[in-house]
Amino acid sequence: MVLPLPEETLLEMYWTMLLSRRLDERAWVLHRQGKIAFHISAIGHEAAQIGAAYAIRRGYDWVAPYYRDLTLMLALGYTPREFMLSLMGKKGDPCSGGRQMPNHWSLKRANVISHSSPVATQTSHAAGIGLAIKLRGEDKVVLTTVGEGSTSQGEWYEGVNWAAVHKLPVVFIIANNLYAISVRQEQQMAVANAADKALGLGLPGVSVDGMDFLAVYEVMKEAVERARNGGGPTVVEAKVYRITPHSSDDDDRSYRSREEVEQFKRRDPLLIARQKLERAGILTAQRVEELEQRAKETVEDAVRFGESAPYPSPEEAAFPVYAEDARYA
Amino acid sequence: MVLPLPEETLLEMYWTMLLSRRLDERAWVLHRQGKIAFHISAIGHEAAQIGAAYAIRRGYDWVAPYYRDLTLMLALGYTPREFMLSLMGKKGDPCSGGRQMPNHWSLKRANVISHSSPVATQTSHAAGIGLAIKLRGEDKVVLTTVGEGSTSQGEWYEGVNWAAVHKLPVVFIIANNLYAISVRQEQQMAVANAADKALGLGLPGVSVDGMDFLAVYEVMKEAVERARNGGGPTVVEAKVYRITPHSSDDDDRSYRSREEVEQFKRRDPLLIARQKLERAGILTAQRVEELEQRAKETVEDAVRFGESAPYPSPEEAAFPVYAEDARYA
Amino acid sequence: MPEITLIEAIRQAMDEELARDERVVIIGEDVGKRGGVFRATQGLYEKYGPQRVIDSPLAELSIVGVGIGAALYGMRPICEIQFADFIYPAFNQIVNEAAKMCYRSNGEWTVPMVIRAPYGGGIGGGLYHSQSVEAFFAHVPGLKVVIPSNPADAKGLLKSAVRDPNPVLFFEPKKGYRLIRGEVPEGDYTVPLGKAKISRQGADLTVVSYGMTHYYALKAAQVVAAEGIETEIIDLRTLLPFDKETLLQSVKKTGKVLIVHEDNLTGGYGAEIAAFLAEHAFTDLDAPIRRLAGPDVPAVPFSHPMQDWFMPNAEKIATAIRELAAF
Amino acid sequence: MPEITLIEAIRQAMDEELARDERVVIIGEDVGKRGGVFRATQGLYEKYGPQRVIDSPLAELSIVGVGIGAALYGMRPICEIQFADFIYPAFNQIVNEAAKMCYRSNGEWTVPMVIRAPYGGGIGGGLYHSQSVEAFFAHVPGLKVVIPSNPADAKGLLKSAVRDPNPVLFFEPKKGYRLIRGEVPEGDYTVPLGKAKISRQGADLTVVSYGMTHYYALKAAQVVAAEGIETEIIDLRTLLPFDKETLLQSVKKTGKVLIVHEDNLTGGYGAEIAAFLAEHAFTDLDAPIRRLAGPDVPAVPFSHPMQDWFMPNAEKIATAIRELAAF
Ligand SMILES: Cc1ncc(C[n+]2csc(CCOP(=O)(O)OP(=O)(O)O)c2C)c(N)n1
Ligand SMILES: Cc1ncc(C[n+]2csc(CCOP(=O)(O)OP(=O)(O)O)c2C)c(N)n1
Ligand SMILES: [Mg+2]
Ligand SMILES: [Mg+2]
Repeated sequence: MVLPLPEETLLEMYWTMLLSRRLDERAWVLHRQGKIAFHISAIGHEAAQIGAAYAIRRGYDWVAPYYRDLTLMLALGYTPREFMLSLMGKKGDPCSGGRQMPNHWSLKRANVISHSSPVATQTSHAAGIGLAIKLRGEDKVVLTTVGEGSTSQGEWYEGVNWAAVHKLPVVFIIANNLYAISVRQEQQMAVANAADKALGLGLPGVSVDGMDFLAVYEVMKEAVERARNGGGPTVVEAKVYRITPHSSDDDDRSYRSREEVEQFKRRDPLLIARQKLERAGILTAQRVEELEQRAKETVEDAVRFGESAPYPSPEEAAFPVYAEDARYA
Repeated sequence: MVLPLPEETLLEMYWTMLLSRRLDERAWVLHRQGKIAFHISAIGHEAAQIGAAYAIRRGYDWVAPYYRDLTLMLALGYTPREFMLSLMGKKGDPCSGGRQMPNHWSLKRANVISHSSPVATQTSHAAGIGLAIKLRGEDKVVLTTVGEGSTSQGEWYEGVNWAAVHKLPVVFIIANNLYAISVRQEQQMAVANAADKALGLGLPGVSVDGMDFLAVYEVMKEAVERARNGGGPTVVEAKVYRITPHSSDDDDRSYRSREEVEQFKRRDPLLIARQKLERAGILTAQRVEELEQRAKETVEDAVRFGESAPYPSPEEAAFPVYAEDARYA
Repeated sequence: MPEITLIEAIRQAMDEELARDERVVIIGEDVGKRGGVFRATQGLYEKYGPQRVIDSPLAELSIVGVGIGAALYGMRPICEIQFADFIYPAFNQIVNEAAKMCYRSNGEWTVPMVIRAPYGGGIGGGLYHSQSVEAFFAHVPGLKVVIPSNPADAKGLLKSAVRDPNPVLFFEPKKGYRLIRGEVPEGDYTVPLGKAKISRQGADLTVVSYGMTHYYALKAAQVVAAEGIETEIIDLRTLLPFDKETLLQSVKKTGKVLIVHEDNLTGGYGAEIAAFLAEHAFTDLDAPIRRLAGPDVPAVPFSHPMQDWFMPNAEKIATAIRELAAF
Repeated sequence: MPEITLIEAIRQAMDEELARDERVVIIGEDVGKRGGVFRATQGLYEKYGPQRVIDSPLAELSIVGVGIGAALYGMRPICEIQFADFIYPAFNQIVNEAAKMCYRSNGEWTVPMVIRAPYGGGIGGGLYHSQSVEAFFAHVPGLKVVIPSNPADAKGLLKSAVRDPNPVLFFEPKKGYRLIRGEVPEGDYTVPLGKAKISRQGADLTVVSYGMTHYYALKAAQVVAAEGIETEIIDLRTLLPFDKETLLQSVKKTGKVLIVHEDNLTGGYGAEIAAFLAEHAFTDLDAPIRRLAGPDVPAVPFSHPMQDWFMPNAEKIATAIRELAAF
């Protein structure tokens, strides 16, 4: 097996996926404990996100993510402590100062733009960033993500069309987990692969096994390089599965069978990554144990940090409506 | 040459195209004379429209048209006199009672729904009508049209997607005349044919020479039959050319060369139809003369009728805002 | 009469309308097997099947656009927008199409449809699961806008909406879905659109409200009643067209008006009520027309202290009542 | 100072801003070779090239969405919506995205952009080329809304809008594009956002307006002046945020207010002004607050008699002034 990245990098990728998983699981527990109001999970999506994250120049390229992108955000430098601030609506939440629901990302220092809840609105923002990059003659790339359900929005279509027409340096990822809450892919679109939508827009579209972080990395690398070199945008569909319910508000038993969920759990992206890395001789059971221990400590530290952080004061809610009263403007 | 339709029908199609052309030319003259405020032309689109009109069961199937569809409307029974009422904003305009600009069709007796100016909004209406037809188990078909520029709207994408997902009996025509006012196809989309958009939506897409009424008829016939027999929707792109400026408000010299226009005029759909029918022995120079004479008289009669018709009274503008005060509700 | 929740009343209305009229269909995201994210359509898919309760693609524009098309053909669609915050992609279809269809076709084509959407904050939903959007639509001739404040009205108003020949926006105070309970007549009845209800009689001042803030206003009225302030509470129920007569009569009696809503103040729905009264009840007024509304920030923040800061509640209303009564 | 038309002033502002700041780009339908359907961008494509003056696909949602993205990256886009009537497909992007970006990111991300659109009727445009849409946006915190009434203001306000760090909606009275002429200072100057202008002094009553109806109001004021009625005319210029101080001072002086706009009455922009004054200038008011607005029908009809029935004009305003003065 020829490794596409240095060992150290591969371990870092594994670590980030693991950390994401443990933070995510902890969020579910916090929700059950009544300590947080809401969580929307990345479990099952980690490989697709880490593969994408490592294909771009993090901190240099720009990112317009969606709510499932916890792993991607961690790879971009969002810290577990920060995640807990966001989850708990505490002061210092770097995404929104507690204004938005958790998992509504924004991280200016890492070129991650703020996104909202209405799905796919970030798609045209990504195109606009790509346009600005192109107009300025820079070599940055924009990465943007949505779920497969969200590609039904005219929002998505129009944004991708702009990028295709103007050959903008944007990679449009579709995290296809088969469901939009309860609505299955077949009720959402008449194409077999969400990536097929690219055919109608005149840009390349690739589908990839999103449970395999290296497969995603390879496909993404190609798309990112093409974008960086003036070759224009690409649609990349990562076939994943949402192993948890849609969010902490959802109960998925009404719309999908337990068997289906179990079947996909056997393709857990974390497991696949571990097996690959073990087979390549990079990871050992002992090393995994160490990483698990470190993850546990990191998560504990983050939770403690979050719990002891203060809430924003009520009056902070009055600002900043306009850039004039913004701290950073 | 095997004729796909009875001679009589072919002559009727030619007559309708001719009548449309002469009415349309007259509208331009009326505009220059300051007798009407606005005109938006079908010249160059006649063959595509007549081919489509004769592929459906007129008066039985449903139609959601766009503003260039004068020929289609005439084929559906909209009369020259009615057209003049619409053009002049006179009382009795069957489309809107003078409320809408000319060429904003509606003709309830012919199952033509009312459309507006914002482009592509009728696309999802067509899908909704298709849904209702399917839910009721009827065998009607819906025909809807837009220009190629309008397919850039999320409106268009979403409507077609619905029809594809639910296999609705709708035919989506794209009249591709290369321009959306001044914006050329290449600035609008990255695909070579507008029909290629169907690939991304999972339904058949066909491009056809829209200057040849029989070619359009054949392609449309197939699409309509598929729709009627439960085979689902089709996108049909008719490659046409708008021989006039976009509308009476436009001046096309800033964005396209006179040579280009002249070149396309050589493929005038009326000319092609005449040649085909002459070659098939259906039409003679003399017959054309007669038809021209009849068209002239019909147009004159319509203009006289329109000019002598009264305007709506000002107070009519107060109604009907709600169905309760509608005459027909 | 059985006591049920607001959302049960809404579900009952849809259930009965689906049974009554086969032209009625429900279209929306997750309305099928999932029964809606708030369970408003729970059980309806099982009862009426996928031909009547239709899971749409995730695309509001076409939920409404397809609904309009179906309505033109003779169906009576009830379109669900999962949260009012997500109605804007359909704005063009609602404002340029549904609202103008009857007028622009000189009455030839009409759009009998209902668009249901849960609105309002106080449920930890943050900026995009808390919005109040009624002001945008109550400005548009051709639309009707309805907001119920209690189960009995909700059922009767929703039935009227379904049977109305016009496009009706039906906004439901989601915080009240399970919180607000009340007796609801069994079986078929309607509550007419366009008629306000005086839900409390009083001579000192008039509070005009609807939906969730009406619920708080009633509580506030109880509190200040103990202090001797007699509040008349008007539940508008229909925001467009609104019941001018009831407003004018109440103001003639009390001379003072407080308008309460949760949407932000500037250009909010309350502005129209205030403007109407400032013109047509001017000589009856003994005090400035007061509006108590959400603050002029983009929407309700997520974090609790900030959310509480935003939300109107019984206490804030009571304070405003006391101030106005003392004018 | 040279006299130029409203549209020339707008073009001049864009030309000078494009020259001043290379971050400024124009995005819209037919803004390139065609120079815009009203010729607002005529010559700019030739002067600044396709990198600065960009013909978009026919899709308003993404005109604004792409503009937002470019603004986030540091550009200063001027997005043109060909007619205000076509702005609704972009409603979600404007209201949920541009307006809320600064707030939702706690000030980390801002959207410095201008959205220009011609609005208003009287030009034979029918239902969909005549709409006034300001009320929808003047309700949304995070946006600024500007409507100029004359060339000098238009140039200075548009420059302020381009330099403003927020999303600014700039609605242009299209009927006045060539009709309204005026002296315009050459070269660079700005007119501040948020400041109204008293365009005529008078003690008998205050007329509040903006854009095209302000133009008519000035004409009406001349007519009634001959009859001895002295009207104070306020040109709001910025509708959000609006200039409360100027309004309050004028009403203190005159005691009577007439608000005029072309958009339909119910829930129109005038409601906010009326409501604001009914609360904050109550004791200064000697008469009901009067609104003269377009009728509550879906939009301006095409046919001339019906269009004229719809449109406010100097005569209708003069009549309303006389009535109010006589109160
Ligand atoms: C415009 C809009 N409509 C509805 C919703 C409610 N909603 C939130 S997530 C979701 C499903 C998204 O599905 P998909 O795009 O497949 O992403 P996934 O959650 O499966 O990753 C829906 C309907 C929303 N957020 N925005
Ligand atoms: C939503 C919307 N935006 C802009 C316009 C203005 N407009 C009218 S026609 C047109 C061009 C349409 O081009 P296309 O769809 O190719 O049709 P064609 O006129 O070429 O037949 C434009 C931009 C409109 N009517 N609707
Ligand atoms: Mg999904
Ligand atoms: Mg075209």
